[in-house]
Amino acid sequence: MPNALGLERTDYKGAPSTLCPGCGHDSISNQIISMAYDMSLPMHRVIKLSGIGCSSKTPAYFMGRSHAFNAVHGRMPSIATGATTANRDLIAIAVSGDGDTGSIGFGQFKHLVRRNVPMVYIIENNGVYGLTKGQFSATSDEGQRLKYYGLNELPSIDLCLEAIIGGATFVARSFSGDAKQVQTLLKAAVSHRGTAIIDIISPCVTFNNAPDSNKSYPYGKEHEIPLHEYDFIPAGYVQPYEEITADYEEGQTIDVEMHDGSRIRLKKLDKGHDPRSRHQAITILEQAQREQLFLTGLLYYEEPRQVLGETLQLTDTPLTDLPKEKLRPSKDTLDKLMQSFM
Amino acid sequence: MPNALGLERTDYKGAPSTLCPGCGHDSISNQIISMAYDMSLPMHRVIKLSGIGCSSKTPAYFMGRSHAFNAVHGRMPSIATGATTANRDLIAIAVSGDGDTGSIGFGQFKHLVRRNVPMVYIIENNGVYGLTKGQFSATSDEGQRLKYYGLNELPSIDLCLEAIIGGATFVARSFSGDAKQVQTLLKAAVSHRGTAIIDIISPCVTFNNAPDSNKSYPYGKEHEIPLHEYDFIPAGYVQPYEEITADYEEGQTIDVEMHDGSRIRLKKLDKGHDPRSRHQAITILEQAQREQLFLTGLLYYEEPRQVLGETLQLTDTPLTDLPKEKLRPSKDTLDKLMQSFM
Amino acid sequence: MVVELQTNVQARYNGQSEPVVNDFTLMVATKNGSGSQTSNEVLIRSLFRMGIPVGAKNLFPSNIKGLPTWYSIRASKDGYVARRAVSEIAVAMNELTAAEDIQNLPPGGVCILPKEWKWGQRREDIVYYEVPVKETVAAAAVPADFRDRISNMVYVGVCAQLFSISLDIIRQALLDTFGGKEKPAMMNFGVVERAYNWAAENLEKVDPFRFEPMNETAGKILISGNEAAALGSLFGGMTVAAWYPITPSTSVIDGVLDYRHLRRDPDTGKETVAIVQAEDELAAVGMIIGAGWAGARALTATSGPGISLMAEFVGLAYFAEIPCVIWDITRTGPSTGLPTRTSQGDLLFLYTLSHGDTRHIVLLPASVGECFEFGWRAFDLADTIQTPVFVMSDLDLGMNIWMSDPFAYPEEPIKPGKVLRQEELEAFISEHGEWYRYKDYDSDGIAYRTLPGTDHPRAAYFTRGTGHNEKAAYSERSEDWVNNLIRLHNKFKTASELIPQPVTDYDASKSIGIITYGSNDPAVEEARDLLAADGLETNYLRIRALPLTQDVIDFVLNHKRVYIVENNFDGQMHQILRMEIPQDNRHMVSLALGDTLPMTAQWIQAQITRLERQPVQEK
Amino acid sequence: MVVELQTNVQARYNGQSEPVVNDFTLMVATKNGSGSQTSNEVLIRSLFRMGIPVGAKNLFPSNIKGLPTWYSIRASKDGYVARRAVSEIAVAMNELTAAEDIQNLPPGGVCILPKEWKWGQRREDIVYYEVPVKETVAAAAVPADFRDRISNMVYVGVCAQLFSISLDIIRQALLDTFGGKEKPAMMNFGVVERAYNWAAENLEKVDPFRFEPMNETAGKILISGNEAAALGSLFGGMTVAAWYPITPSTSVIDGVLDYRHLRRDPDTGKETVAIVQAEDELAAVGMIIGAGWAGARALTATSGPGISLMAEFVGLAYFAEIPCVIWDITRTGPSTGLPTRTSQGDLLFLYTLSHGDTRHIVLLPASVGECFEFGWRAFDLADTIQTPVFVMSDLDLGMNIWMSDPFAYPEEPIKPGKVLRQEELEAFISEHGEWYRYKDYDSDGIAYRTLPGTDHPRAAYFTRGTGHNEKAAYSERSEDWVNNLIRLHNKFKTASELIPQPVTDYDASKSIGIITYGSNDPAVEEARDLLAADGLETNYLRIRALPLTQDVIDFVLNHKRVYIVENNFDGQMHQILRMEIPQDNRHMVSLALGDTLPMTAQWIQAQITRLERQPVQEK
Ligand SMILES: Cc1ncc(C[n+]2csc(CCOP(=O)(O)OP(=O)(O)O)c2C)c(N)n1
Ligand SMILES: Cc1ncc(C[n+]2csc(CCOP(=O)(O)OP(=O)(O)O)c2C)c(N)n1
Ligand code: SF4
Ligand code: SF4
Ligand SMILES: [Mg+2]
Ligand SMILES: [Mg+2]
Repeated sequence: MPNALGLERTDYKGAPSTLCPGCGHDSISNQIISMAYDMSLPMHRVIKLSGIGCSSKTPAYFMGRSHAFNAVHGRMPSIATGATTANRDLIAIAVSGDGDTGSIGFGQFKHLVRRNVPMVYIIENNGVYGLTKGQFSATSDEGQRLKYYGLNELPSIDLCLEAIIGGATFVARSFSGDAKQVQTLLKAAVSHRGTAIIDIISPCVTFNNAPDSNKSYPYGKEHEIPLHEYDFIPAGYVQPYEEITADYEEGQTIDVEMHDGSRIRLKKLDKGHDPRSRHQAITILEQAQREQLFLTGLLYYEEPRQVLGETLQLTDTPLTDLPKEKLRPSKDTLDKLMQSFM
Repeated sequence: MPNALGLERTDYKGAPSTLCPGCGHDSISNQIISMAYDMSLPMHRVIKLSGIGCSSKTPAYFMGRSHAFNAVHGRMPSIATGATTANRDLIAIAVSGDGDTGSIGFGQFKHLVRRNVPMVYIIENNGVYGLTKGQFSATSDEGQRLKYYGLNELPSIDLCLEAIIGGATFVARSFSGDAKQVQTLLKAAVSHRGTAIIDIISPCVTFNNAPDSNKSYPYGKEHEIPLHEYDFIPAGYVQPYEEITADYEEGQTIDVEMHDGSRIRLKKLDKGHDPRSRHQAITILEQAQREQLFLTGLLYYEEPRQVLGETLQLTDTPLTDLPKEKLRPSKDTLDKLMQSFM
Repeated sequence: MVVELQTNVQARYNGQSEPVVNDFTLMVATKNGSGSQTSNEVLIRSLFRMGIPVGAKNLFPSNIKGLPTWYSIRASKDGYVARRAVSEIAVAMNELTAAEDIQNLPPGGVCILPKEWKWGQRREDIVYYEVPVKETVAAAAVPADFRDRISNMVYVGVCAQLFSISLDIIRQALLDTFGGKEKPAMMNFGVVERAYNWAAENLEKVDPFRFEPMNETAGKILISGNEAAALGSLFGGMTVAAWYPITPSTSVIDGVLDYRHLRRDPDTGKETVAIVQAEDELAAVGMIIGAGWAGARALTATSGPGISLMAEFVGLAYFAEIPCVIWDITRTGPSTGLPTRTSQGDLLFLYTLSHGDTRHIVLLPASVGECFEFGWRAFDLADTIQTPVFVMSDLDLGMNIWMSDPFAYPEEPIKPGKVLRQEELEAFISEHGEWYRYKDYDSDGIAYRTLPGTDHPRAAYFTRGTGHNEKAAYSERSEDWVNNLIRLHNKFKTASELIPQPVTDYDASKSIGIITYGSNDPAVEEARDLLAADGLETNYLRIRALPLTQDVIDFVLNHKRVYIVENNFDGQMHQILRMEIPQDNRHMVSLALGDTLPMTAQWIQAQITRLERQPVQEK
Repeated sequence: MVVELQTNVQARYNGQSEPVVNDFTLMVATKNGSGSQTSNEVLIRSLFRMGIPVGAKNLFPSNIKGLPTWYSIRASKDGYVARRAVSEIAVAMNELTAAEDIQNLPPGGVCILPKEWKWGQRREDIVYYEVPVKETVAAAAVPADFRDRISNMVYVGVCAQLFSISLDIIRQALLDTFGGKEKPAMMNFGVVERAYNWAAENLEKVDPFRFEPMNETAGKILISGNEAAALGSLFGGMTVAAWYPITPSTSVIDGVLDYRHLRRDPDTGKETVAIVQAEDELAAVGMIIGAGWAGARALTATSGPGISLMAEFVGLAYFAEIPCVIWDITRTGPSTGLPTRTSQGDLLFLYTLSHGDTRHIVLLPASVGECFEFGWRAFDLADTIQTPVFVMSDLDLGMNIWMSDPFAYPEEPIKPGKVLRQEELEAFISEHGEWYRYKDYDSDGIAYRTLPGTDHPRAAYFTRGTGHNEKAAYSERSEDWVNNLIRLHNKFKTASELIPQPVTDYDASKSIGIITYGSNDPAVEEARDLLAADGLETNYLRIRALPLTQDVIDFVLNHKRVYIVENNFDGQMHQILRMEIPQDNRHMVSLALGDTLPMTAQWIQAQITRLERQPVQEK
């Protein structure tokens, strides 16, 4: 069925994946494709960004009609900052890995969220370096064992907690085995105006899928605790809205209204978590760390804060589209200026 | 009065400071000198480490008889990791700035605390780049104005919160105008086995000392809220111990016993903060951020966790002192090994 | 304080009678952060207003307050602006360096110093003027807060009196310096005037130095290289500047901040230039690469340590063919080195920056005029060649104030290079039946690119630092790799025709040539005059960019001896020349200074004279 | 699947009769991650056990599973181990590359492929053996989990039968490969045996290729360069290894992990080698600099992108004179390039790494033996010269398995260099009355250092990347700066005498010389034999380290023509030679390959023959 742009789902595909069969990253690529198709994303405005790693290869495997930039290891955030600053109309969708983001790229990651660069930032988190064959990453759990590299005795970094502390305005965690949740969160993320971080546990079937690893499929399937049930209601989607609300009890739902008029409707589950509270978000993550809980869902959402382009007070016209006369002051201006140096 | 090593306080001095008169960093250097003298630190075992910045220059201004390494900008943590790994007997005292740690060195800082490299890590935090003449740093407050660079509209990074989230085992905040507290915390830090982070607000009198800046002397003096009153009781200091305890009411004191038998005795003030609770520490800092409170004191203390050298299962003899026969296996070993490749 | 001099006292000062007019150097020694920057600027502006050619060198420490700093102002009726090693006049306001400052004066020199100081020994062969600095300021009834800084105005007044600068001109210069603000200008002027009058009444002029009005600066401007670079960039259509502070490059971005209003959208008051302070240089260069990829004209400015940190990313931009402009305002390295001292030590490193087989374009401005020109031209080159373009200036050129003709408006419109926007892409495809990102349609090594956001179903391509074929598809095939590198090689050849060509002064009859680049130019020009006066005529070629062109090689081969003058330790341009010249080049002599200071004509002259007057040894 | 061949069908295979024994290449094409590594290792180990000289090249993709990979095994009765461009035998197990693999066979070549495949066209000039892979495995009743990986054993069995490897030897090799573990070895052997027997019964051997036992490998070892490097480092007293994973250097550290038990303290079971996985290369190099400063022997291993990231820190270590060892296992660049393809493209960048005037020592091992030797020697050099020492190996040398004599035990005891421990410092001070960190007491440019922790009141000094004088005090003085750089320059001269000297095969009667370095050595040696057979006698010099020594320059000058053979695109060693040789060097010809693959003798031979048989054009 063609979407609003008249495109089929297959139009949103990319090249065939060269990842290991069963790799968690591939199912995320699939959800990105579905999201983009459902949301009728204009592919020419999408830029796909990544660093280096198995995860960072995936932009080749979705939305083949979008420009893409597979950068250097860990430094994609600065590419994203530059590109979205240059052209505010671009929709940036970035994929990174736990090594790419949590090790070599940690500083850039933190400074990106601080600047609130408008983009979707997906971390395909498998707790291991896939592409270099199975070393520990900074999100590997304390006590985790790997085939070759033995035991990890360092505490693991929680990238969601890091993002919230660092000033991110949209922070979610998911599991690549939970297709529906991944997709809903992606839709919300792409509607968010600001940096949207989604940390998706995405098992590496080749190097880190033993059931005792908490980045594995078996573990994820068994232990995932979704914080909410979700519906994503795109902007302008009026009709069935009422129907959806009917499902939920009073007081148990939260409507998060996005910048563009879309909403995510959350039905609170056990934890009763309200993602609009930074305090709650931090607390729940700290607790999850302590009690080794695998909480998924929208952890934190901040009313649109100023994005970088606004902080910089840039023109509404993308900088890349400025007419030549706005790029060079007149000869007269130069001459006057020269006078002032005489 | 000579200390236990028979040294005078002046023996712990360094070269004369070349910082601006009144710079907050100088008073921290003074407290380091006092601490080292009081604690009878053996200067030959001390290494002074730093990055680049006004703050990072200060190791030249204390303990002239200790080895020092003034490294590149933001990368002192890796030098510290290497040096303390090479020689476990060294006592590492490092000084960094908010630019050095929070911007260019952010990734290294986070990974250092994660590894629990045994050292004292002092951040002389003035919310500005002093040495390059007054640009914003990542700890500059939202809404802060600077002479030349105008208004900062980005959220500020809280390095203590960052350290705790990142796995640090000793995290404190202080104010260079509060000499006694700085000194007590330094003593505790140097007795800690693990990474001890002390984020000291240290006004830059030249570029960021306007009363509306919350890194200024006037602001700090007016707004500082100490979490506790402290006494530091060095290991083996038995006699007046009882006397000190007498000061405090039941339930209002916490004894934090350090690895070497020293203790810090905290008298809780208004906030009733117990630094042994990670949860409380995070909560109180989140609150401080929200309500713009300037809380100082020992924020977090974790029972000695394994330090890096232990994680690496290194010999008790410092690696730099191993006898030659432990550095090269025998000819026989090589010959046998070669057999295995035939 | 007591000033102790070494004991090799020279001949007694003999009241030299021949007046020395507009041809000497005045050096002011103060403490960093003491506010002397203002008074020195007033002095230099005054001379400039008098129509006297001036050059200024600020020698400052890596420190905010307190360490020694020296500012020397050269007046030269002949228009020479290079540094001179010797200053005839020392205004010794820093007790920590006074002994050395006085020691360094030539016989017959002049020392102006505070009256308050005590003396160990005195040189007898120079003139002293002792000035009651504190008293004068005290008498001027300046508010206490300003007293320290304003005390520098005392030496301005004394110098004005002693060396004949009219108070009127000083007043004007003060107004200039304070951006027209009457109140501070007049407060300062009060002190100047008082000192001027005190000197008139109390000092007997016995030295021969004097300024006299000329007419050599009319229509000229005074500006620093970094400001010029900022302006050039703003006139070059820069839209993104990302940076991390580092001396001596910071003032490039400060210049952009100061003048970005020239580009502010008059209708909305919004900015057309994004200025992002990055968290470090890796991020800064990543941002401009991201921006350049998206179609912005993006710049960063840094210095050696930043260049090192950018190495990996620059290799990506080179290989993925992304335009961006990187200013390296060089300082003394290796390592952190001396952040406040000048050098040209990054040349070879820039040229080959990043692992693997990479080679870069490096522009080498020699004047503030060229800083402006290369400021806009660098963007045209980067966009045209689709590659990072380096501009290597240095601390001397970048942070000192230089006299210049007003900058010429760019003679060419902005050149976006081979960018296919929507309609152009459509047209291209209907002409060629295809468009592939890395295909060499024009046999110049330069392919056509599209920008993200181009509304055309075939516009997208995949940018990567890994192996790719013409179609921008991932490839591990050896042929694809080699073909791509060959094209990049050809692109570099094309580039060598587009970059600024060398400036040559050549006459076949002369057998000695001098080659230099960058800020050494004034010293070389002056040295050539000195050499010529001594009977050594020289040809001259100034390299304005890397890669080298045939002209340069011909110049080398056409001489009996060629001196390569540069301000680094290893003689890096000399090494690059050797790399490019397989013929016997033992007649090429490296004159590499690298002593942390701007080049002097005297040093060049001495080297060449020594070597020409005796058989040259093989180096 | 259907294999489509291009239509230029060659002559029909004519049943070549002359047997070809121990002198051909067998290439196995499979998919990455399919387990073929094991079967290939079994094949090569079998030949090695038969006493036949072997060489192996693994051409693998930057991917974990699924993309094409090729493994070629060269048997050479004459002991040549370089890559050959042509393989006579193709075991085509990957349907995606089969067409190409078959196309690449020479006339008379052999193709072994699964019976299951369908065919479009067939080449008539080669021999096909079709093998029922699936059936054979199915029949072997292997547990389902293992079936996929074990199916590779089918071609092992077929090859054994066709080319005469005894089953006994295969069994031994399997045991070796599985580290003596009977169970998996025997499960695999079951499949081999079955395939062997099937081939005996069903295939008629019509090709001329055959292995025959020899006695050329007795006492030799098979090992990869990276493992050798790890062992050399462990025997060199390494105490700290900090690293960040990157292909193709990761296996250096894996080797350290595998063998660190050799250095484990037998009394306590604790480690004498700290292995820290850093968060990136900036941190990795920072850690080894910190460790080297503290007195450890510290190493990191990386590849091009890591080298770029280390640039700033390496400049610090150079300037602050801190020993450390950095292995660069080079891969194809620029940028991310081809991580799984070989190259020597980092040479020039390593030599001049970091901004400012820097120059480094780069060791260039050519064999696994030298990887071991330079492994320990690099530490002695770094400690002796107090500087970072690079060792540039490459993917080909590092990751492929090579035949070698067993490694020689270091002939010299560990050399800690000029380190003053407590008593030595005491002695030094009583002899000299002083000790200053950066003073050149021995006129060799190398000063004495102390280590932190030295219990002596005068042991401490301040280490910095900024300007300093002999006493290690901060200094902005021009003279201090220049003096320090001069000393560093002299130190570098001293270094040139201590580093491994070139290996030369020189005979004054020959007029053609070949220069190379690193892993090209086997190809050059073979090419020299080929050239000699063709009447072109050559001299040979192999550079083993930078900086260059006079020997190298003399070698260049002493020939009518000198070929510089290297595996990068720009001819970087050629450029370095030019930098060092001011004389006419137009007779120096750059043979720079840089096609991402290991060098072949045939390419070198072809280039030299072409150029020698016709007048050489100036390059
Ligand atoms: C500067 C640099 N260092 C190291 C590498 C090698 N490298 C490639 S991918 C990778 C780790 C990837 O891990 P992660 O980001 O978790 O991705 P995954 O493969 O697990 O999806 C490393 C270390 C590199 N490409 N560049
Ligand atoms: C790689 C690199 N980039 C930039 C610089 C320039 N630089 C020196 S100090 C400094 C900032 C210091 O700020 P901070 O750490 O807060 O120290 P402070 O001077 O405020 O005490 C910068 C950017 C440098 N030395 N090296
Ligand atoms: S190695 Fe792991 S992360 Fe990489 S493609 Fe395979 S399963 Fe995925
Ligand atoms: S500039 Fe600021 S931080 Fe630096 S020395 Fe001066 S007061 Fe201190
Ligand atoms: Mg990963
Ligand atoms: Mg600061």
